[in-house]
Amino acid sequence: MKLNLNQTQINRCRARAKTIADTIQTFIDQSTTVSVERTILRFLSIDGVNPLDVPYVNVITDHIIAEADLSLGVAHYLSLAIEDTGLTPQEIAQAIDQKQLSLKPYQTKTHPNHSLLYPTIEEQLNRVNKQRRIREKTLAENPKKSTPELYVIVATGNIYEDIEQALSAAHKGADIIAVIRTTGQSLLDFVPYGPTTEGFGGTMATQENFKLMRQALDDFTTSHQRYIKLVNYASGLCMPEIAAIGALERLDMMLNDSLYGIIFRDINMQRTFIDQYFSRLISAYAGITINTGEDNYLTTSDAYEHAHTVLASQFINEQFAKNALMEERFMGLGHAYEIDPNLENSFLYELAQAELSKAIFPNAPLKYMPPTKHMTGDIFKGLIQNALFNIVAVTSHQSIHLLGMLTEAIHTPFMSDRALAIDNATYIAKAFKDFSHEISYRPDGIIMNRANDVLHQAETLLKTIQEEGLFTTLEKGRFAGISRKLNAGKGLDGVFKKAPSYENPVMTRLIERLKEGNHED
Amino acid sequence: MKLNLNQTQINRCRARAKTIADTIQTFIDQSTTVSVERTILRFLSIDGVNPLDVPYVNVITDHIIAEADLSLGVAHYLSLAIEDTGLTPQEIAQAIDQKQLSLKPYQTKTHPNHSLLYPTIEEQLNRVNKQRRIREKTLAENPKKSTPELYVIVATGNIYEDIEQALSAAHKGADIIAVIRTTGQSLLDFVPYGPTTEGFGGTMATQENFKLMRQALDDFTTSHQRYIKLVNYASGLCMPEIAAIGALERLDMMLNDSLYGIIFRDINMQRTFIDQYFSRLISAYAGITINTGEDNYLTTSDAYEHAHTVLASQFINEQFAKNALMEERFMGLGHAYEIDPNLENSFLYELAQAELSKAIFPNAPLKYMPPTKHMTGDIFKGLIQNALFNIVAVTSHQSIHLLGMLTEAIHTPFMSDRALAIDNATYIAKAFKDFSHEISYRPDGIIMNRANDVLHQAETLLKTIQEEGLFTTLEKGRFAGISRKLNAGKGLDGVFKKAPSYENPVMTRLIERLKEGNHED
Amino acid sequence: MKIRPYGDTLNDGKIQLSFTLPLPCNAHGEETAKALVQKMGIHDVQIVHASPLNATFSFYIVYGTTHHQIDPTTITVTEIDSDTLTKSEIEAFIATHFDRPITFIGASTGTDAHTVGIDAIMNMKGYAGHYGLERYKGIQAINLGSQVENETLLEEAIKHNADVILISQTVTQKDVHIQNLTSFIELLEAEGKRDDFIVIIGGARINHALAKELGYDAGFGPKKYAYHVASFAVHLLKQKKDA
Amino acid sequence: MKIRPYGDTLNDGKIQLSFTLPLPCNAHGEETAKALVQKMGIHDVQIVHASPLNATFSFYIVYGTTHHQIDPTTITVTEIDSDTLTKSEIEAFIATHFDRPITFIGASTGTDAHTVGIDAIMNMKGYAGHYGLERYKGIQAINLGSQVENETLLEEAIKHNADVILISQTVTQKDVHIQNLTSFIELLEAEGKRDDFIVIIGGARINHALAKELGYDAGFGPKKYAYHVASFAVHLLKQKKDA
Ligand code: B12
Ligand code: B12
Ligand SMILES: Cc1ncc(COP(=O)(O)O)c(C=O)c1O
Ligand SMILES: Cc1ncc(COP(=O)(O)O)c(C=O)c1O
Repeated sequence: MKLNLNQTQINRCRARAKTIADTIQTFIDQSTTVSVERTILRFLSIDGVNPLDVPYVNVITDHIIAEADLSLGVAHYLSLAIEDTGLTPQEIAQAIDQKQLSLKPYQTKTHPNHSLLYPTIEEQLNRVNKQRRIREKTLAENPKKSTPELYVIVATGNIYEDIEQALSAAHKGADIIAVIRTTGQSLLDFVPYGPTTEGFGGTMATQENFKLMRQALDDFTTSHQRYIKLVNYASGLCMPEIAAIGALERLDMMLNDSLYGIIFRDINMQRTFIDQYFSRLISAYAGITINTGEDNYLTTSDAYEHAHTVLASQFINEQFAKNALMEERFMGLGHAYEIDPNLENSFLYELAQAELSKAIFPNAPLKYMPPTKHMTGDIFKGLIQNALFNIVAVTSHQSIHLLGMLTEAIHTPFMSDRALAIDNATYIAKAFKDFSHEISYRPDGIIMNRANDVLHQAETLLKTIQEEGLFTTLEKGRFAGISRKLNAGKGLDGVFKKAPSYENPVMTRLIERLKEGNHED
Repeated sequence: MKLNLNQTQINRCRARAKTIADTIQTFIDQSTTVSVERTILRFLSIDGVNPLDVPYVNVITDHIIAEADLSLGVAHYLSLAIEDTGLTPQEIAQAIDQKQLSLKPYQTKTHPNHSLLYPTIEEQLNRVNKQRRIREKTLAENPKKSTPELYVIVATGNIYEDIEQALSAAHKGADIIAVIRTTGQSLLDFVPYGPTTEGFGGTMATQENFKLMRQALDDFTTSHQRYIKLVNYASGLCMPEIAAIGALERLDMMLNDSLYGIIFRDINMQRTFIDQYFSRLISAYAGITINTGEDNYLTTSDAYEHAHTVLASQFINEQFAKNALMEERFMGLGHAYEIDPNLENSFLYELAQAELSKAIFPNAPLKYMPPTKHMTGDIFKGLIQNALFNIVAVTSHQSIHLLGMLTEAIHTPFMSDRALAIDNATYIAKAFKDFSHEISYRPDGIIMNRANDVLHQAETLLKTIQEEGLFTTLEKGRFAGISRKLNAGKGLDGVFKKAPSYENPVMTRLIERLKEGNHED
Repeated sequence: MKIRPYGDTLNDGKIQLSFTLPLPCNAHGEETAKALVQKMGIHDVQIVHASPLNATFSFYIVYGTTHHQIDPTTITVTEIDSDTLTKSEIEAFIATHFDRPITFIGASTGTDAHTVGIDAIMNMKGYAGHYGLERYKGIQAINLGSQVENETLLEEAIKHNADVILISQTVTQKDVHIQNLTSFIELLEAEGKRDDFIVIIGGARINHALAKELGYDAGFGPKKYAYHVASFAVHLLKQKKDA
Repeated sequence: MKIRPYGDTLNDGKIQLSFTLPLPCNAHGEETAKALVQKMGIHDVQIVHASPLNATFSFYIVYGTTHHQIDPTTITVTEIDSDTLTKSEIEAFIATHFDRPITFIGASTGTDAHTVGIDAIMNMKGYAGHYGLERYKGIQAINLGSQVENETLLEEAIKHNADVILISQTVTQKDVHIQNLTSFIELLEAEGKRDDFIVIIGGARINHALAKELGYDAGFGPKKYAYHVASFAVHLLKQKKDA
């Protein structure tokens, strides 16, 4: 192995991370959230918004919270209401909205007949599965690259401009397009509806926007024989809902990380851990690659000093994903090139870190983030920072290669910024094609020692986390130096302890299908 | 050794190159040129121009050619005239210019008393030596860099603007400033005089311009404790004269390469080989680093296919320099980063070539040229091309690091272009500081194989040249694919076979001083 | 004295531009790009690079010579005029002129989740080698973090009896920061509290001129650290006290 | 239809600039830079980077929104209108329309020592995968190399009975190429030979519009190869013959 790492030490880290994740899982298994419940409703084919633009799925959960008790789960109410009224779930939602129906009477009923829900759920899961198979077939038909896949963002705020920008990027050679969300969407406790043209620093994540962009990229695929992957953001208060609409509309990747939401968006940790589990089950089933957000730690803390926090978090995120029955090939664990360019040998440290991640997670499609924090208005220097990052990406065989923009410190990317970024990465990928096979690192040199140091520090941190528990770790602000409290943060009021009779039929079927490896329609 | 080269093969190449150079040396020893003779006159303290702007040194040689026979050498005429008239050399020149004196009568005289010339020559050589000692002392007082020395050009055409640009570059961190000559100056058979403000793509090389720039840089050195080296161009019809004024004005480097003049300026090969020998003796004595122009081959021929021509030429240039008693530490042999960026693994091939040059000439301060031919109007891409070049320069420990300009394909550098180039190189030097110690190359990998291939091809070419002779090689156009004839090209009419009594007292004293290692005043 | 940009000769007027046009990349696109640049008062326009971004967009890199010249002596700068003191000078200034600690309260407001900037000014560690306000003797620094509502910030400022309010704004797209900053000043005024506080803003795209325009006391952008902010604040506080 | 540059929204007018000013790098320099850019009809000017080049020069990177708009339909292009043929089509065209080989004579003239461009057009090997004229059946290509005097070029053209004269000019500083190209046309006219030859120029900074302006038949810049030049020349020669 290139870095002479101690495999026993790596195994120890994994074992510790597993204990950490399993402890949280025990908590998760006892709880549900408004967002999880709304997701179940979406799998019951409830769609659309009321005249006040409130999604019908929210209408139902709001109604249950106000009038009854959500800890029984929406499945309880819906199966009883269907049986009782003979209405479809969508009709039930509309009736509730028009105050023609109340679910309160069902609160005290027992033995709901969940089998009434399964046909719709099966249909929706089949739709997800069909999307997965389209993706897999198209990917198989198109040639696979040996160099990292080029990932760029679009962020105009207007889905139609986004499409223009995405197609231009695809023409220039991008493999993956991420549509950034409008600032603050992750704090909304509902998913907006319909095509949207007004956003700040990003575009609303809506099912219709997903559909429009997917169609545009599919058209490109048809005309250019190159599948373009589509990405959006699930992390936030609506994590599982967005995962669900992404699965239905064939997104290919989803940013999906509780830790990001907790630390950087002040989302309550209980809420988002619960949401994350369900959302990852959905993505695992849909064959959607998740992206985690460890890279963000280094935008706040010093990247040289806190490199090990990224690695420790990757270990934990891996176990969270495993608990959600996700295959390694869908775990886009995040890391980043964020060391201060004023540091001597910065390139060596970055290379060490990138090789380390790759060595430890060889089967995961690592998501490698470009320099952002130390980008300045000096676009010329920025272009070179990005070139060095590109060299590391190619040399350490990263999978998901997020391209840096020379205007990172200035604005969300212009069309030309993105084109220059793609040119940069394409040139480097060609010039350095076989470089990694050509070189080996000096035993006990700066690179090997750095990699081993970071691993060692990560192990120490994992030990601490295992001892104190992840909740406490987050309270102590060990990641990114930001402290968050167990009972503070956004969305806590959406967390419910499951009633003894609680059931989530979507989760049940997802787990069954995942375990059976059953992807048949 | 990093590249696993065959030292015996390298030795064979050196031996062949020595034979090649020695054969030319035999020819050189029998000949002189107008430029050599004018250089002798400069060492006799003849300076200035006549009312028609003709330098007095040209007045004398023109006069001798027109009225007498230059093959006897100017020393013959001058010593007789001094003895005869009691005038100083300068007075003699003025008298000739005013037609008050003719040297014709001395043509047939024998036994000139050269000892009349020596005091002035000694004085001038002492002045050169004093300059050398100032340089050595100042350099010793200033800290030495462990990374390559940053070399930038100024080329405004106006010496005063050049100074402004040079000082800005020095402020930004440049170590070496080259003042590019106006286009076509190398074809002038005289050295212009005085400060000049009008040039195309460069500024006249005049003694006064040298002095002005030297003073400005010395002032910078005083205020910033950092010696800035000054470079100009000797190659061309006035090679030894420019070497002489450079030695007197303390230039630190001189572009000095016959092959460049022959191939790219169509200067007659006999003329410039003779001139080169004398000019290199001067530079060897003055402690001036010469720069050779092999890099230029790759601007005309394909850099991947013709890499070996550069290496072969470096071997020959090394022997030419040795014949001029030059120490290795002054041999700035040229090479370049000129492979088409569209070639796969271009970075690997460039790295191989740069490591090869360094391995073969470990004591020579190699001059490493940036991408030029494949630079385009895409300044953003150009900046990255330069960054990759900078990485190779640092990784292969080049000495003289000519910075590439992002606007290479557009204009001679603006002040800001140069600043961006220095920023680029400074950033890379820091980020990659110890990279070279960290990596080793795969035995039998692309890099090692490429280096060995190039060495092998160079040996084959040297064998051919040894067999056919360098004159024939040039006639056949083996370098840069440009063919030049022995008896064509500019300046042939300035070549003279030495008369049996010919003497060059400056050369005699230079060789004596060099051999004695005598650098005392 | 009039000046122009400088390439390699005084006032040669050389500048570089780049932009995209919604046109295919061809000779017509290039001519259009050239004509557009000429409209800006730039002559000798050289389109040195043109490349297609897709079938209907093209990117141009341009060099040219600008006609325009400017007399720099006519340009006035809205600059902070108080002296910049060092950390220990500020501490001494506070000890001399005030008999109580000075309270700074700060936040990144609205939907803005960027904290690195405000932390750089307020937290112990500071940034780029310059300690933050928390480490200053005589200063009490309260950092409310990010995504703080304007109303909350004001409430907390009143509650803690703050002398100085610090607001960080990083996201500027579609002028979201202008809206947010304007509404904070309106809030202060509506509550009749504008004179109770020194109010300072900062962020990557903020400068002093913009701050004044929006009704703030000062604005600080990149490469400004705690000692800049504190120097300004303590001088102004003393002035207020003396008045 | 009027258009503006495009950043991320149609006609948002976004452009990037960079330039140096002969001023120290400070707030006053930045404001001056901003005012200068505003004079170009650009608003929302953001000086995103300012750095000193030495004590009296400073460099600025700027983004802004240009007021100017342009109607692309009003822009006309001086473009070569003959069809571009492939090598074999050109060879066939010559075989069909001429009963003799066509002679091209070329050089890099004046003090210009750059030959790669003219070689790219004329020599066997060509450039970037496109063969040079020398390889064309029916074409005789005589390349005189570099630093050729205008007088010598004309003499040789007459001597060889050339049909087409090719001139390459790479060095353009202080418009040295304009002077040199103008004096060749003057020479041709003084000798009464202008109509004896098709005269074509080329080089990195040459385009067709410039060539026409200077009195040449055509001009070719970057990414133009032998087949472009030959297509133009054979069409025009036939036209001349037919006339
Ligand atoms: C780090 C970072 C993040 C981190 C923030 C982590 C954290 N804990 O703060 C994370 C990853 C969470 C993040 C998220 C987003 N970000 Co962000 N992010 C950045 C980044 C890379 C660096 C900012 C930074 O920390 N700079 C370092 C600090 C020290 O500099 P500074 O803030 O300018 O502070 C200095 C001065 O300005 C001043 N100062 C700052 N504040 C104050 C206040 C006062 C009172 C004073 C006196 C002085 C002062 O002092 C400081 C020291 O000199 C920038 C790009 C860049 N390189 O600038 C993008 C950037 C700011 N982000 C951007 C965007 C759009 C977002 C998102 C909205 C993206 C999305 N749609 O998902 C999200 C959501 C955030 C939100 N709603 O606010 C854009 C903003 C575009 C614009 N101009 O509007 C940028 C420019 C990137 C880009 N090109 O798109 N981001
Ligand atoms: C190679 C090169 C050299 C080589 C030339 C070797 C040789 N055998 O030609 C050497 C090293 C000798 C050299 C020397 C100098 N050079 Co030089 N050189 C270049 C370089 C790097 C590449 C030019 C090139 O070969 N391009 C590749 C060819 C294929 O492109 P092209 O010429 O544009 O040709 C294409 C088209 O334009 C067209 N075309 C060209 N000619 C013709 C003619 C006809 C009839 C037609 C139809 C088409 C056509 O077809 C070609 C194929 O598409 C450029 C920088 C750059 N990257 O452009 C500087 C550059 C041209 N050089 C420059 C300078 C200043 C010099 C010197 C004067 C420097 C000095 N003071 O010492 C010297 C002296 C030369 C002189 N007096 O002419 C400047 C010119 C600045 C300006 N705009 O005025 C440049 C731009 C570098 C710079 N930024 O300073 N140079
Ligand atoms: C894992 C993860 N999720 C989500 C986001 C974006 O979240 P928001 O929409 O809240 O800005 C990021 C951004 O970096 C991320 O890394
Ligand atoms: C060795 C050498 N001499 C001289 C020159 C410049 O010569 P000229 O002044 O003729 O352009 C060069 C330019 O590349 C060179 O490499």
